Amino acid sequence: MKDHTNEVSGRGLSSLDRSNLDLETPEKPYLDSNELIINMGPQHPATHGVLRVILKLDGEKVLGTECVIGYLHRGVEKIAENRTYTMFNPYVDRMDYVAAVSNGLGYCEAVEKLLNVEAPPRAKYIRVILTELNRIASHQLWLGTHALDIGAMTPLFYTFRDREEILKIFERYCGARLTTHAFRIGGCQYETYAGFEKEVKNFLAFFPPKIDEYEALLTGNRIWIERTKNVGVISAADAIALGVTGPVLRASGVKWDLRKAQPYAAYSEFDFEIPIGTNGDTYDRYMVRMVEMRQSLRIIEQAVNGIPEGPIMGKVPKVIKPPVGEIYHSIEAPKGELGYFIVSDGSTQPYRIRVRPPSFVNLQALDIMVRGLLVADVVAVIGTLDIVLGEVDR
Amino acid sequence: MLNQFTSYLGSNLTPGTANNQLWALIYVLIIFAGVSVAVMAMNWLERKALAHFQIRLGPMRVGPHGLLQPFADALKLMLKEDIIPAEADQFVFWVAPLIGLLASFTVYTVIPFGPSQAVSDMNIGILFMLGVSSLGVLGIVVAGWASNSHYPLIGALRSSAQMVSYEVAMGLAVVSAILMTSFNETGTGTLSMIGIVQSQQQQGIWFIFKFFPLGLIAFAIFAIAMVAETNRAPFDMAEAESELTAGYHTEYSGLRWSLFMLAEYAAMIAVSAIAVTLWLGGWMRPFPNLLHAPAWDFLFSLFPGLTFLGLAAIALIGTARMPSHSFFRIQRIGLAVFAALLGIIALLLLVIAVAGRSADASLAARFNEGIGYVYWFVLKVAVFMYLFIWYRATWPRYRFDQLMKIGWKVMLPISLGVLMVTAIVGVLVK
Amino acid sequence: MVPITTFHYLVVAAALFVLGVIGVLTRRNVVIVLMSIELILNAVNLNLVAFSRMWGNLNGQVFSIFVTVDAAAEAAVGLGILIAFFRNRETINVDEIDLLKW
Amino acid sequence: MNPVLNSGMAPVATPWFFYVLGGLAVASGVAVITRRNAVHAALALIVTLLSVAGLYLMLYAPFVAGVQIIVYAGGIMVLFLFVIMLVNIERSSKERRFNRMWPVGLAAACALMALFVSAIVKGKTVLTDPRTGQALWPDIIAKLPESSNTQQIAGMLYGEAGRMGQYTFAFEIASLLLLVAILGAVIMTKKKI
Repeated sequence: MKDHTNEVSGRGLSSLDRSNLDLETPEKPYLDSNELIINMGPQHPATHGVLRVILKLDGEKVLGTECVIGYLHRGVEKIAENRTYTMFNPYVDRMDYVAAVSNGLGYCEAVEKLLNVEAPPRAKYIRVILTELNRIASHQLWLGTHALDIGAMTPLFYTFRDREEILKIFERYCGARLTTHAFRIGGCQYETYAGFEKEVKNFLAFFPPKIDEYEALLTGNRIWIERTKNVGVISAADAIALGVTGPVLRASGVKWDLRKAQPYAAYSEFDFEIPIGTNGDTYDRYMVRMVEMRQSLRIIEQAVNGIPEGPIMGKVPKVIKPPVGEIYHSIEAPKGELGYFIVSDGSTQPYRIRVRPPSFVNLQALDIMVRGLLVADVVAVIGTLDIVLGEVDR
Repeated sequence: MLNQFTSYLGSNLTPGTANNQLWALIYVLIIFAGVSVAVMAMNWLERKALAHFQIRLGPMRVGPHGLLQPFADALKLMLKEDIIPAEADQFVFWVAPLIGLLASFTVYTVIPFGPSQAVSDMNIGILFMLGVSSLGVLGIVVAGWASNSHYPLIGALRSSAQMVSYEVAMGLAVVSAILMTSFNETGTGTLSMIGIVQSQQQQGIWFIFKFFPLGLIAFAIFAIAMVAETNRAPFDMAEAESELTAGYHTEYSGLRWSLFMLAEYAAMIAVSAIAVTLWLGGWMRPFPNLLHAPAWDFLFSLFPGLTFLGLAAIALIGTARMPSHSFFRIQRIGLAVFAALLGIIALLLLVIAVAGRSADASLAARFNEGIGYVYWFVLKVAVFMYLFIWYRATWPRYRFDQLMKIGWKVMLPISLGVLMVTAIVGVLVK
Repeated sequence: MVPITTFHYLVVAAALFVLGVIGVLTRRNVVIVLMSIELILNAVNLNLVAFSRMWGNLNGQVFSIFVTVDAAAEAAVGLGILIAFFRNRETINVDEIDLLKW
Repeated sequence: MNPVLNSGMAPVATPWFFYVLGGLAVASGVAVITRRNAVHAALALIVTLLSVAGLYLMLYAPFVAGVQIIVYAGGIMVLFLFVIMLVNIERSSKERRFNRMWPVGLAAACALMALFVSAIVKGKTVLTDPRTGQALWPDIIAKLPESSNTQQIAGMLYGEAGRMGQYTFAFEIASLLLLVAILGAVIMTKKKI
């Protein structure tokens, strides 16, 4: 086991050129080493949707992988070109459907930047609260499915039980649980409902013991540690070279979080920490996300206590017609850097929208992370990358 | 025929030893039916218990509290189309589930539910049991190969390597228990399953407590290896659904698939029965030597009846707690009937316990005795069954290389060491 | 029916032995050749046990256990050679294993 | 079926059992050497081995039967199947089954069979044991104590009552042989150690 991980982490940037990433094995010591090519997916329980991974195996050892994506492609970016800015807003919810609020936040902020308007402070606070709640929900779903991939069935049900509390808040706020469409360009559509603050505070009290419960099941579990420690290691240099962001990057020891690095919304007003890992293995990524959930609670607590009064909608024209120009705005979605590149030709419809989805970029790291590991680790690594195929394929 | 039927009734030998083919057949049928029912019950219990571990309700629709779910499942599986892949090896594909099933059911011929409550008392009982249960792997390997598909093949390779590896540690743990049978006056041990329990009775100690902690360690080794042998979580490498979709039975469907499930559950019960026989005193009730007075005997003989009474009470409480909506009327009646059925069984058992309390050779007394043996044996096995479910609910899955590492580098040396130390201690104590 | 005596067992054993010999001499697939050898060893075992029963002492049974040990060792080494060979030549046919080297 | 026989050790060795098991053993033995597909051959061999185990039971050799099941059917045959799956048989299943010299082999085997038949038949009728004057394999069946079979074999292998057994030394050698075989197999099979 050890030599595999060394092999992977010892790879410098030179290993990233294309000749090493394709499916041909570099050396072939014997005439026949019984290579087996199997399709993992698109219908496979552990590929989180419709990812298809072509695995080249020697026995159970992975010699190479190739991801085939596009099974969930809906042409979201192309659709944008035929919709007005407002009409496109709900579509972004359908990309990373487990973190729809973050998607909406990124899009709204990008268009606001293009329009040169700013959301009022109260709207920003509401946005932060909902986004952080959504981050927790996303991490919960990740934790449940990741644990299920590694064979622990039970955490899935616990996380879904607790995620329900967040979804209830979403539902009462905007009427939808999953694809919320919570924000509008220029602020928020809805004022918080009566009892919103109380419910959020209830959740703040309710959730920390639940995280302890998940950790009791997994963190110290010998099998969990054996399955995740030194599995899917990616060095900081490799991670940066591949453009990996989010918890995957932070677990490799790079302190890079857009909430701190380029504060957006109201994040500069809050006090929170960015957890980082050291080894860049699956266990570190797990720990980073667990700590992130607690940090999100901290942010929510500060936001809900300091939420200012005031309007929730900025001064946005009735017809949104941004000036000619282009803008790139990115936020820290639960899975990493979610960026929107919008080109405006001055009309009511964007000329081009390009989304930089974190899952898609992070998925590139799969090959370098699983080479030399076993089939079971591929499943663990796909889980730890926390990909959502709706976002990868768009 | 009638002569053969009646001549056995007074005997205290197993039908195999008494060479009574008729009763052997009756026992085989009873055991076959019993195991099938136990598998069905286990199926329901596993789904229910697992559901409650996971804050779900589990099956609730088919029958009150899903009690009829196993029957519905069985019916559905029987009616389901039986698909054989075009590229599969037809004959081998067809025969593979039967091999597994045959292996796991053949084992039951030597399992002693009581001193005479077994089909046969073989001289090589435990050896036969290990041998036949190791044949079960053939069914898995052959199924994976015959499917002519990659995931089943990987599952089959994993499974064969895993079961062959864990058999070694398992065998050594068994040997150390067999060694303990020889620490008596004559110095001769036994491989017979009945003999092993009887020698625990003679030595006045369950082997799990013998030479503490040696027996316990050997038992622990066996208890771990048996989970691996039956391909259950956390060692369910062969059918790891998140990795290999369903492992060796990916291509199977319908009745043939259900035969695999039947074989797996039957094998689980069988290995648990081995563990109970070797370390936990088999059919013996707690403290048979210490609390030997007839009053104690009577008290312990009440247990089966009281257990059923308790189950009946639970069912009754469930009936009372059902919502009083008209939708639930049939379910309510069903559960009430079920409770009444359990209550009648409980009453019957209590009546037998009272009628057979004298230790004479009357039929009631023998019946009472037999029920006691089977009850304690089944109770001990049931604990293991619950453990199997518990493991599955709690633990993630090991990776294949870690599994092999544990098998060869941890369990094997420990079991070898325990075997040696047991031998040395046995000689020294003597 | 004729009672079963040693003679009957010897006939079965002889048949198995000859089948094994035919397999060894005629088949090309090494795996099946090895299986045929197992068949031969089993025939020998059957003989040993039958004679042990005939004379009423257990030496034959003990011998058959030794033969089983030998068969296990033979199978392990034989299959090891087979795998090593397959890896180098991609064939498992005996008549292609004729170079005495690789 | 006679209730009188119910007490004591009645013969399990009914001819019917023998003919079924013997027939099964020989028939599946034929399948072993004729099947094109190695997995089918292995399955047939398993049937043979189990039938032979049944014959051992009829010969009151339960321990040998147990060893046969656990070692042969459970161990060696799983190894065989494992190896068959590792080596690619798709090609070999399309090739010739028998080598070019198969008529010679068959003739030699037939000659061997003839030798066996003559030896067996003569041993039953013509040849006699010079010491006893009996036929070489008489119809006598010695009573072997089935119930203590294992203990007696253990006595011969390990010794009893402080004495070394008749075969203790041979047994140790055999275990050494196994060790060497394990090492050899590992060294040959591993790509790099």
